Amino acid sequence: MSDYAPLKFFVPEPTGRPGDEPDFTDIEIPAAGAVRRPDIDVDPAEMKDLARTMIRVMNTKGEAVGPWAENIPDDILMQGLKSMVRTRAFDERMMTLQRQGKTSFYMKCTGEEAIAIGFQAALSKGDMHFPTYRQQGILLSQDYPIVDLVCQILSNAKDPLKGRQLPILYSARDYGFFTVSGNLGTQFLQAVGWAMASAIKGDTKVASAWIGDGSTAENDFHAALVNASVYKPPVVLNVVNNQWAISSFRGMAGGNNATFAERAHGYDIPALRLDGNDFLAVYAASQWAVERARRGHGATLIEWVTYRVAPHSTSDDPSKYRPKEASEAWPLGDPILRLKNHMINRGIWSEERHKQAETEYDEEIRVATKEAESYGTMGSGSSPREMFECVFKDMPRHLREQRQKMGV
Amino acid sequence: MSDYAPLKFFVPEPTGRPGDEPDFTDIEIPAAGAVRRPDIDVDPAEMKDLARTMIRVMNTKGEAVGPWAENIPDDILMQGLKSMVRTRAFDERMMTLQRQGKTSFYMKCTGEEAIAIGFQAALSKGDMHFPTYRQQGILLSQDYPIVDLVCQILSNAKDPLKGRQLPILYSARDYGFFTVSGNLGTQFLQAVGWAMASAIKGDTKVASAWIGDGSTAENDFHAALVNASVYKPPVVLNVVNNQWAISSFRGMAGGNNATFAERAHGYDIPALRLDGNDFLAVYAASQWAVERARRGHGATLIEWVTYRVAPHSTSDDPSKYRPKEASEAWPLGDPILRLKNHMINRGIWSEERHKQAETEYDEEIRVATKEAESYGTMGSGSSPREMFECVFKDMPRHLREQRQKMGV
Amino acid sequence: MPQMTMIEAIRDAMDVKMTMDDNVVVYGEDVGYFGGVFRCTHGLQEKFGTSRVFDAPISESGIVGTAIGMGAYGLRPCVEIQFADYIYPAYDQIVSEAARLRYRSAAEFTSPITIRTPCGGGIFGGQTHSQSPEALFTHISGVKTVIVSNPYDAKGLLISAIEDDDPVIFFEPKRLYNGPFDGHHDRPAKNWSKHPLGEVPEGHYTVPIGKASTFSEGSDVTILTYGTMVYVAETAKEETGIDAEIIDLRSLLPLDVEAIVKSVEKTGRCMVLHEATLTSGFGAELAAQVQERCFYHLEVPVERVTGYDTPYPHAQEWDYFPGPARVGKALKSMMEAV
Amino acid sequence: MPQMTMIEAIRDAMDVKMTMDDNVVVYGEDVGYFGGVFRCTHGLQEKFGTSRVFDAPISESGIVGTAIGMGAYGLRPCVEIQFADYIYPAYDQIVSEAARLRYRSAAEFTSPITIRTPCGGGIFGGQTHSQSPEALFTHISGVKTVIVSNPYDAKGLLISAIEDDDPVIFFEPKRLYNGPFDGHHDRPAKNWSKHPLGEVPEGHYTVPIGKASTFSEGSDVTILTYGTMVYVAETAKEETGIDAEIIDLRSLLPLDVEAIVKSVEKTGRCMVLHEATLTSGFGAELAAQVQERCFYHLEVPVERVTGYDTPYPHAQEWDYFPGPARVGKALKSMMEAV
Ligand SMILES: Cc1ncc(C[n+]2csc(CCOP(=O)(O)OP(=O)(O)O)c2C)c(N)n1
Ligand SMILES: Cc1ncc(C[n+]2csc(CCOP(=O)(O)OP(=O)(O)O)c2C)c(N)n1
Ligand SMILES: [Mg+2]
Ligand SMILES: [Mg+2]
Repeated sequence: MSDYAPLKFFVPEPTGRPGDEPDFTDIEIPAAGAVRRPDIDVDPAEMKDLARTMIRVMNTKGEAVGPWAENIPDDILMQGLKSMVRTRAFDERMMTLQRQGKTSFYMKCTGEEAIAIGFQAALSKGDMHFPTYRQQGILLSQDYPIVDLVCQILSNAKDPLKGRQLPILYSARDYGFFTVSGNLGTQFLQAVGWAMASAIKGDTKVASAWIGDGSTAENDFHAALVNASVYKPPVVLNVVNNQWAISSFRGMAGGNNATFAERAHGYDIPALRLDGNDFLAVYAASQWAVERARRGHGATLIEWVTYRVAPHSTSDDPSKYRPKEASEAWPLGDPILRLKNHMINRGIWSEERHKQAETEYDEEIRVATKEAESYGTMGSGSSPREMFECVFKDMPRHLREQRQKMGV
Repeated sequence: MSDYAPLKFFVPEPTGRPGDEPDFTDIEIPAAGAVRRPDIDVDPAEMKDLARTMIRVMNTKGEAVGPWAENIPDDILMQGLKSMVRTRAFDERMMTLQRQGKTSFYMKCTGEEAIAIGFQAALSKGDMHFPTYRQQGILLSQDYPIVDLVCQILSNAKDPLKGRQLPILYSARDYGFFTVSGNLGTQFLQAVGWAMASAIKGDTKVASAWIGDGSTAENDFHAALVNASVYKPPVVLNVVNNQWAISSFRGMAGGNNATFAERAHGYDIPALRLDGNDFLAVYAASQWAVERARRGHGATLIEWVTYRVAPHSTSDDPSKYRPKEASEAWPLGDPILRLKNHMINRGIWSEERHKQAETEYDEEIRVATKEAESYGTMGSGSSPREMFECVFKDMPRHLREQRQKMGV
Repeated sequence: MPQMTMIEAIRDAMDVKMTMDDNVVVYGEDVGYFGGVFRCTHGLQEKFGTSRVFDAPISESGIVGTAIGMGAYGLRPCVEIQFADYIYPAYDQIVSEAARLRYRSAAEFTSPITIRTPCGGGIFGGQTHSQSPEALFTHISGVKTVIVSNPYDAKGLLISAIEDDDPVIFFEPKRLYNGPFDGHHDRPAKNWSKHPLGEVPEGHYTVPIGKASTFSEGSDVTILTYGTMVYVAETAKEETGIDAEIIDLRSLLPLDVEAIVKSVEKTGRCMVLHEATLTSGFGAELAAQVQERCFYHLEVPVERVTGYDTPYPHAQEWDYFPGPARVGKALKSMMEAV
Repeated sequence: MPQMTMIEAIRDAMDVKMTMDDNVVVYGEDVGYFGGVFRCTHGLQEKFGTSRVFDAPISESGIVGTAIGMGAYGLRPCVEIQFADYIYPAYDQIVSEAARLRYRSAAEFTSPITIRTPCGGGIFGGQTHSQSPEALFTHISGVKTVIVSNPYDAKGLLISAIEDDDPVIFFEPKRLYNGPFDGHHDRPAKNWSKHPLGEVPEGHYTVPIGKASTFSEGSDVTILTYGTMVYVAETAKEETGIDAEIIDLRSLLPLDVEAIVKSVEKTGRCMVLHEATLTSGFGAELAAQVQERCFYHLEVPVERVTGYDTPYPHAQEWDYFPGPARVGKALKSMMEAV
């Protein structure tokens, strides 16, 4: 036995820390158009290769190439680009609000806009997202009122959630947007249950589950996959791999040598892995998976490879744990710039129109924010009475007593 | 949209129910010796094929063939066969005790004896099992006193666990046998933690985690794999796929189209899949994985394919949910018979010696049981004082008060 | 009126609701083809098909988490956790999700789910088949907690739970499944076949959540209790001759404060009796409320008789179980005090 | 003596223990390189290396489950759950495993683990960054529950917790990390730099688990409280002029019954004050025990002042929080009663 060397404890480390040069050489990036597109009813066992590669559509010249490039209508692109610009403008404005002390908290999705927005474009009315806090693009690419969003963030008198919930944990049933939980992973599983219900009722609605790379470590990730494996419900399981979970890099969730997409295979669930900053790829893959689900072929897991350009939240400072220039060095680029170039290339967009759009959304959001602020900021305007409502459908005696005692 | 057919809810069903003929045609069984044996330091990515096949060593003629057949010493086989016979005799006797009303509960491992016993043979002093309730073979293949086992089962005055724990949920630290939990899956994760500690301390001890096919659905299975993936501790993750979890077949855990071994790949953990009724294969694969762990190459997941011949427990009646003749039809046969044949073939065993061994162990267990019964049965002989001990190291005031009030 | 065991009454409640409402689905470990380890769902899969009654993977979090999703879709899942001792893996989904959906979404999404689970000891099941974790749910704002003691209530309350638009944790004391249990394990078991509370109407009826029932009237002392302990209290009452008023709370949250106050004001003495461990058990809440609300009526302190603060032991089960002797002794000392 | 914040004191406790004992390891989400979202482990990885201080995957069950395995091996893990609101996924490992190992193995295996977690509100964190789930652990036989209110105690009790051979849940009211909080959120924040309880000795010392401290003597009424509420009680005392005796329980289980009884017998009045929701909160246990043990000394019922039975709201935080006004009002009505 003495011939065995003492064991060593292994703790994975990212490729760089503050002071280091950003290093993304470990991210393998196949050429755009290189990855095949199987039929939607393919056996999961026949598409395992799609979990280790990266589906990409836009090449460096801004052209759309390969089998995933087919049939993407112009208006989807137009709407997609505008929504991304609008989302980024919204994020910027909300950061300002936070710095002005009008809200306590905000989280940006900078650099990841293509994913939620591209996916949403592939869904239909009646489908349901179970989003995390970084899918504001789902609402911002629909006609959800900006004023309502801001009121929620300000927790004011017109907050649709009555001041009860932390900023950005929206709920918007009519927009297919499930109430966001502050607890990681729980909703990934609930989406599977929702999809099971759709199948039980013989409907054709599809659920879309969302989780971050770090949160795949949570136990309910497994419960979601087990149930999706067993009952084959119409759900798309989206893993947004933005490389970071607060200060922990993807390797802390076991995503260093295996991909998150590969997790699906052990459950007989097919998986796709995507360049999440390539709007065309996002839309095409989303459509594929949604169609597969709606046609009764069950769940697909999609790993969206992207980068969390922003700090985790307004409470975070990434310069404490990752190389300073990391987000600029990120090899998949900026989803807005890339789609913009493609559309200019395609002849349906221009630098001027882009500037216009930016100005337009800045202005729209400025006006809406102003209106929202007039209903109160930082929790002001909310009613203490609301605190006791909606714990149950009918207020039980003990809550009535407590409210009475409080005198509201 | 109306072109979509209503979704259907899928619920997996086993190949047969009571009244049906047993049907195991879905179990693919490669020839003995057909599967390659990689080096222990192989990259997990280079051995993915080993998770979909079945490593087997004994062919139908009882010969040991192929790369996994090398270097298995006679005394390991001898000790293995005897331990299996002893374990089966023990199980039979305990069933009788239960029928006689001397214990409330028992669980047999009939048909699965080779797994725990073969694996134990590959471990060293100081290593630690985190077993489920079906690995009694670990203790019965060592010199753990039979009387103590029976006293635990009878919850009597000499029960080493002082009557506090349900029958068969043994604890035997000196035998590398962690206290068995009644809660499924929890210990699979603890084993990983124990192995992390071994690496943190720079020791060379290996942990062996155990879980059933059905229990792989539990959330902590995932937590175990995530932590094993991230920290690469010296642990072997054993999944005993005996096809059933009480009345639910393996498909209810998502093990119908994917194998349980394949779960490991998404975590960059190598996996082996085994004929669990082939003692030679069990021993060889266990050695491989234990050596890999002890040499610092991290975790291996092993799926042991076997069949739960017995009812789930003394409270269960499998004729209510599976074909009557299923266990006889099980295509991997009986581990004891198979090893016996091989050893006779090898010239180190005979029918007579086998009979002798059976008689000897029957008698040994009969005598031990008799002795154990003299210390009490069905909980009798245990002291109410013991109830208050070991909640904490030092009894806090409130428990002293409660004990006092009780008057013991 | 048909006479039913508690198992049959529970099954019948699900049968009635499934027949009335397509949105009711039933699932859990071994619940489908086999009909549940306690047989509570026996025959339901055959009757309603595998889309409405089915087995679940062994994942308590999975069971509750999918139920929450289904509930949000519009179904009314009634799921089984095989033993209450195994509900903890689902605790996060219950506490952080089921209990919160309505609140955090301003009622856009709700959790009309029922979680049935067998609880309690007295079956020689050891620490993992005997627990009574009800108190752990009463501390959570947004779930209701019910615990039944007889076939009539079991059916009526389970129907109420399934119809409730909020999540209900529904505890079934397994020791009562086949008969009332007087607390003397060494006497022959009784069954429900001749018990008045074993008479269960056919079809639909409800017992409201939030209303206690006076199991036995009396004037000397009030015993607040529920589940198995109702019958133990009755035995102690008989054995001591102390004229106890036994209140079967049935619903712990919401709690029937009126019934409690009325009885304690009448008797001036109050015992709280449950099988769960003492510290921070639901008895603590009851004692706290009784002294808050009835302080000037109390002649002696509220007395708690409960399981001890240890895991549920196996061999020492009947030492642990707060049986008639322990209850009787406490009753006597309460009557003697002052 | 050095003056420390609670964060520094907690860090120092780990530093001292890691220096003394190779078996102490520290891990949790963001705990390693980054030093924790509240900076409680800042600098420890650099000092002790990645084998003893490291990040964990985002899996609370994983953190506690691996700690149990390490504890069984012989280590003394001190792990962090980032917010108490996220402890529920680990609840099964705590309740069914950590709390039970010693009992079910007849002490062959034990769980000498410490689980640190920031709790409580007052930071505008909404329902998932504000909870006080301490009561849920006090009902579990086999774990100790500690909640600290100042740097001196935090260091001494954390050292005791790490040295304890049984599992300890160690709650750190995050509102107190940087200073005592008088309950008036609209006044300038205080810090620990001049507070006597911010004086923290260097090196090793312990504060025993199971002993309360009398935060402020008084004769009119006893306030049993802990964590953030200690300072709120003090503010209310000052503002009302009522001579309250404020007892900082520090350890909920085991509980310092002597200190409680002694004070209540002296004052004849008792308020229980905590931030957690009312029903089945730890205040219920306290009220139950006080009336059991001090019934004949009580002049008025034990009064509970607590958070309301709702999820912790975001905008209405200061309506929810049991601040000095609410405490003062209750104190006055307790003094006026009878
Ligand atoms: C159960 C739970 N544990 C911990 C947290 C604290 N927390 C909030 S976000 C976060 C990181 C999540 O990272 P990832 O899943 O990668 O998502 P991303 O922020 O990158 O979008 C953590 C640890 C939480 N909200 N819930
Ligand atoms: C957390 C938990 N849930 C449910 C149970 C009840 N239960 C005991 S054994 C069992 C089946 C386990 O099947 P499997 O994992 O395949 O192991 P096997 O019995 O086949 O060895 C179930 C559901 C339990 N003990 N713990
Ligand atoms: Mg991330
Ligand atoms: Mg099994």
